Amino acid sequence: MDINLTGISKAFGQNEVLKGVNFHLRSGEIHALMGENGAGKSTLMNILTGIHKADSGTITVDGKPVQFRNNRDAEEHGIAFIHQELNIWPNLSVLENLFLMRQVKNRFGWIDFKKMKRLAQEECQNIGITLPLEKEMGLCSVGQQQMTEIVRNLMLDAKVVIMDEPTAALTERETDKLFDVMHRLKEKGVSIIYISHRMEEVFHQCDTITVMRDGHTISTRPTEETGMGQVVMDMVGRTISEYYPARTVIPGEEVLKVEGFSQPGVFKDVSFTLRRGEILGVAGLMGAGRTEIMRALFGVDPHESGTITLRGKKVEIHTPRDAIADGFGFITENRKTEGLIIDFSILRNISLPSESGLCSHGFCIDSHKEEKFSAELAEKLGVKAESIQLPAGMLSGGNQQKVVIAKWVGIKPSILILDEPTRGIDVGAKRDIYDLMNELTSKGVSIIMVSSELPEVIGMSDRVMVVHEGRIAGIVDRREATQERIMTMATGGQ
Amino acid sequence: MNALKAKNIIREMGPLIGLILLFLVIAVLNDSFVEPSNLRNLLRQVSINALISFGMTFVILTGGIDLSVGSILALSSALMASFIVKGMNPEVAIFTAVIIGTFLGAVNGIVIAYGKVAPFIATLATMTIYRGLTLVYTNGNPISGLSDDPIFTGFGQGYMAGIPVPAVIMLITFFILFFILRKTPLGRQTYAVGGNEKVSYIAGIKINMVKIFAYAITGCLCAVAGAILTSRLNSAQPTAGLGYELDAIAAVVLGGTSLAGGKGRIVGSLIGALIIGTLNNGLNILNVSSFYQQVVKGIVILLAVLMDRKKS
Amino acid sequence: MNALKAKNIIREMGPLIGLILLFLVIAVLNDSFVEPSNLRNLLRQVSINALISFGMTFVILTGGIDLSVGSILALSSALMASFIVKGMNPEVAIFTAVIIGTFLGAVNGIVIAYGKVAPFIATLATMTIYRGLTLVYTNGNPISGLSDDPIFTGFGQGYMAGIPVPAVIMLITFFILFFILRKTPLGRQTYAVGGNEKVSYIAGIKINMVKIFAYAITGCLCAVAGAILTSRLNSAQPTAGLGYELDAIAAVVLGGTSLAGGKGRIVGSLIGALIIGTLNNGLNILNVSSFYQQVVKGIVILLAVLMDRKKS
Amino acid sequence: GSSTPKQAASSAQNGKKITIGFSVSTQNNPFFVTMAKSVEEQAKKDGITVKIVDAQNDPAKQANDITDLIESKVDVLLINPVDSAAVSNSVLAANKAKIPVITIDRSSDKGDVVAHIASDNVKGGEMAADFIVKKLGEKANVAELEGLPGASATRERGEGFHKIADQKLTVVAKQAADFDRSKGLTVSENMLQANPDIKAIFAQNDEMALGAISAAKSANKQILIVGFDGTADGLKAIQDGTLAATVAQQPDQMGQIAVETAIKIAKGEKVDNKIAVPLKLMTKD
Ligand SMILES: Nc1ncnc2c1ncn2[C@@H]1O[C@H](COP(=O)(O)OP(=O)(O)OP(=O)(O)O)[C@@H](O)[C@H]1O
Ligand SMILES: Nc1ncnc2c1ncn2[C@@H]1O[C@H](COP(=O)(O)OP(=O)(O)OP(=O)(O)O)[C@@H](O)[C@H]1O
Ligand SMILES: [Mg+2]
Ligand SMILES: [Mg+2]
Repeated sequence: MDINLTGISKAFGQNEVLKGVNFHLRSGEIHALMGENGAGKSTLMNILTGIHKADSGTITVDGKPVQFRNNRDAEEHGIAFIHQELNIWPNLSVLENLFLMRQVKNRFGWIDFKKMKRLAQEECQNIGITLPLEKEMGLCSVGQQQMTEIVRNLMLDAKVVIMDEPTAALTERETDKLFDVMHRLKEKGVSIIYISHRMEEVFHQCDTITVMRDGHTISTRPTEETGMGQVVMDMVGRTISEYYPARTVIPGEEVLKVEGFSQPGVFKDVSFTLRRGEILGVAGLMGAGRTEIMRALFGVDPHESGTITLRGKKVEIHTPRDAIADGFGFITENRKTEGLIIDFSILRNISLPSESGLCSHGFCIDSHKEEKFSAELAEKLGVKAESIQLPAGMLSGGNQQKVVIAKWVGIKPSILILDEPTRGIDVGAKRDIYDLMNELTSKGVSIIMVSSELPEVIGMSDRVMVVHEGRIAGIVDRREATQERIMTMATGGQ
Repeated sequence: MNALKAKNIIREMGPLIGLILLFLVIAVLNDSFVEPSNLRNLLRQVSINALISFGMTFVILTGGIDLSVGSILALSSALMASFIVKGMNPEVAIFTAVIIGTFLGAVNGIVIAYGKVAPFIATLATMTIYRGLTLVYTNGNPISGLSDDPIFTGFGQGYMAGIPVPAVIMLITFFILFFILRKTPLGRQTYAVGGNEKVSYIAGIKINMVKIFAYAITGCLCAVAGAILTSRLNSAQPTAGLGYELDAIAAVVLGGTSLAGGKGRIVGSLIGALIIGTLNNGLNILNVSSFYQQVVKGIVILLAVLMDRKKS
Repeated sequence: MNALKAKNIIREMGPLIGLILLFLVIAVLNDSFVEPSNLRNLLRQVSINALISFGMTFVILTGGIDLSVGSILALSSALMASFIVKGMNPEVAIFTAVIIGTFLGAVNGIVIAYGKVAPFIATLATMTIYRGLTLVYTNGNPISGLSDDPIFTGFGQGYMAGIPVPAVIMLITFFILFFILRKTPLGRQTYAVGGNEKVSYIAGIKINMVKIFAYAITGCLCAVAGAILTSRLNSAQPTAGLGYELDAIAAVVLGGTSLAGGKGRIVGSLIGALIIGTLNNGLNILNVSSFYQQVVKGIVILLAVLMDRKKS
Repeated sequence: GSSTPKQAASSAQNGKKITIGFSVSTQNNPFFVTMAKSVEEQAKKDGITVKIVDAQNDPAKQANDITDLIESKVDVLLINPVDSAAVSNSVLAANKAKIPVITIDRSSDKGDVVAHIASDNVKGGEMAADFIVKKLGEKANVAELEGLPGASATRERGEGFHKIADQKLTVVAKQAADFDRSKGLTVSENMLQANPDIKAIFAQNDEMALGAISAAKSANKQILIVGFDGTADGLKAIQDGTLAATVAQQPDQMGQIAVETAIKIAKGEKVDNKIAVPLKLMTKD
């Protein structure tokens, strides 16, 4: 299928997001769409699939002008869209999420759950993954939710598959599975629009790269004819010399010691230490329990046994409040449900955990102080928004993530836990976050960074802790950390 | 996975266990409670609230609420009675009333879906409007002198195979709705809309249709309940159904359905209605003073939900 | 930015415009409506519902609901009256009643926060429990023969600078609560808890405390409203406050506060209470037949929300 | 005529303690509270058991309540119907179960009722109107406070009142205050505002009348207020001179008579089919 978008413009209120974008997808190609956070990539795809209406411009499919009414309409015309912000029904099972819009019926016209389950299992086998089909979607990890979305869309037998940052929530192994599938689809003549902020992926998997900036198409080039430097230049309008900034901070004395931390069925006997100014990377496969360990450490989830020693003093953490009082900050992996209050302004989201510190005369919030506080943090993190008075829900995915980080940097933590901090963030902003991490550590903040991007873990950590099935498989020093070594440990090998 | 399933089952059994406990306690305190004739009474008494709460289950699953159920019941029952008095064949009158109830419910749904009014306030408004219309239509008087037609009187008072007709209607309705919710796309979409409206919209579910259906079916069931009531009382009361919304909502929530929408089961609502009915019947049989009855009823409801609290 | 602000202001003015329209229509139809004496009446009549809806605003902002307001009003007012009859100093009795109301509200909050019971069902249960306790305590009879103490009678019947005391209390309360919601961390946290409970919890907010506070303040205000009512009637009624929850919720929602929690303003609730009060007063003054009154009231509420529908 | 079903009689004569069931329309109104209390007290005095169930003004709940009472095999059924038409089937059911029925205050449209104990609401409304005519002369401006729209007391008292008032008085305003004192207060305030020339208010119960008194007081108006029921508070207001009159129904007498009648029936004695509890227009003198 050949899709041509020409002169697409779109404004939300007075915010002109797309200003005459052109985009051409040939059949059977994997076409990367890249751009900074807020460049308008998701919006463009939303327009293509009928979720938003363009203010002007035309869409043609195989030469014929089209206008889809909604996602389903687009699906029926062979265009599948795996959304960036997961579109799931948290209250329904994984199986139902897969089939809700295309239910298989038996000869009486009733829904045939058995058959649907069989079909789902077949599809999962094809791809080489397993999904907990009976489990309630809301109880699944983000990775599983993402995989479900992917599987659902693959089952549509679409001629065009749009993937908006599909790998953001996936680990290496699932990502590889996804790439296999992409290539199989390509061989069948399916075209794929692939949106990602991960350079290596794009350069390995895609045939063509289109870069957007500020609502314009900057360039469209075959992959062979361009390079990372060029793409970054097109994206951010400047060159970014090195991907990961050099770690110059030398970790100091031990600040945190976790011993025998356990929660039956989730993680067991987790022990590690963290030093002042250190970045401890945490790697592992999807479902290994990294998130769970961090949540328990921060008091969001319970733990059954184990001790936490902070600067030589034992502390009890049972609620996030305890953790915050002890100087912890926690950037959760799921920004939509645990990171942001979608309807609150950017300003209020950033100041949320710091409110009591923003009071003048004892108990009343000083709004000038609050505004200044939030504005400074938003600026520091490079949140791209017309105004910080806007609801956080209106921001692009990456910018939402920056707001969450700003919020936690604002409490001036001495230990900051980051769970997938750069998920969905563009190269420029990623670099900003890495710089920020370095800056924080140089001021004595210690960081625990859970990440599924191995290059990031290796590039940014002083030490890497590998989690396998709820246990610590090992902790390796930065100098000894290679992708192979970490993967072996993460998969349970020696 | 198996442990999870077992846990799920226990969780789902919560309300049933509550009902059984309640049953046992009352039976121990007074044996006339378990006599077949009383159980028949109980079923008959429960049927009206149960029918309404079946509809309410759909509404609550979509994330809505319907306060106008009692008023729909009263208005459709008044119209039905006046049709009969004016000489319409009772069965036709019942049928017409059910159509009218469905229409009144659909109006709620339309205001909520297309008018984008919060369900609570929309149905609060239609609750007073429909009640007012009932009073205007009946001039505040009950309509009596209805038919002696055996089908009509049987509708509320009769028995089928020893089971009261209202209970039979309740059970048949239950199975149909259970089936719709479990096995048809419409039913699954009811859950989907309540679980995540935005995603449902993007996915192409006709969310307005799903909502209107939920309110319409509720209106329809209110009219059926109204017909049963009219037949039982052999008259239509302008004040019929006052406060029924609270009993219906209580039944649904006792049954484990979340008021946030998207999660719940209609079996639960049946059990919830049985708990409330058993409580009313039992407290009468035990001769608890009417002032204390309210206290006891509130406490039992609270205990039942606390036992089952992990949802919501 | 400015256009956005202007749009916001217009949206926020929605309820106020509704109120003004309503006011004008009634004034045109009957001039005695705008006489100072009637405006004083209106303010006095509105104060009770307004006070309750201020509390309800907090509760709804946290994403909850409180159906027990009328019962708390009745119970605290009955206790107050009996204290006075037993010889307690009226001011002390009022104070004690307010403490009791706060406690009853806090009980709601505790059940909801720690018991994790859905607010609707928890307060539905306490609604019957508190009402039952009132009936038990008063034996179903009103308590009269209260004090002639001028402070006590003035509480409901007096004037301050020409403004009825209940209205003065309402306005003072309004400003205090407005300030709390806008300017204190507690107020902000009330919004945050309603906006996203999980996020708030992770941000270190004591969500249980915030919830308990919301219900307790509601209970407190119900008791104040109860004291006003008792003073106005010079007696406590066991049936006082029946159905007040619906009026209060309607006021809050008319004022533009979302029942989903996290969004809304207390000014809106004041305006909402004024709309409902004006409607009641106006329909009486226009001598609309009581049957049609209900129809008109429902339609006006519906129109007011439709005018303002984009939120929720 | 009179009747004494054999079953009930024999069970009583066997020396078993008599049990009567009483289905009362509501306990949210002092009038019925007094009635229920006097039933309870009289029963205690006579050494019999009484089961009281409260229909909360809902005819459907009353139907359920009565089946529950029939189920628990009471000897005599006292019914204070929420609605005369709606209670018919329950009375028929009691007839079928051979349990004698006594109705209080409101009658049943159908079925065999052994005795009906009541005072006439319509008559009471007429008495109130007559009283106002007597005090203020013809064509005086009056306002009427109605009870809960659709309730039978509202209908009957209103009907009686209008029978006279429509001819001899000028009813300038008529508004529902749902038998509630605080609503009576606000509605009266508003009516007085719109019609400053109101000379008298007829309230369909004492609770609303007491509200109207407060309203008249705060409006600084001399108004003739007439209530209905004769509750303790109402009678006290008459003593104080704030309430001009109330049509007293004597619910305590109704309760007493009902229990005494029930015992007679249970013992197989004859009783009158209609027992009128007279209405009394209570005034200060
Ligand atoms: N529904 C909406 N209402 C208002 N503004 C919106 C809406 N959706 C997107 N925007 C704005 O449009 C701009 C582009 O957003 P979009 O989601 O397309 O960016 P993106 O390129 O996908 O970024 P990211 O890489 O962060 O996902 C942002 O400034 C965002 O705030
Ligand atoms: N809210 C939850 N309730 C119940 N189980 C959960 C929940 N969140 C995650 N789990 C389960 O816990 C296990 C580990 O979760 P998760 O996948 O988040 O671990 P992880 O190592 O952080 O992986 P990743 O961050 O890559 O997704 C999985 O089996 C997952 O299904
Ligand atoms: Mg995007
Ligand atoms: Mg994780």
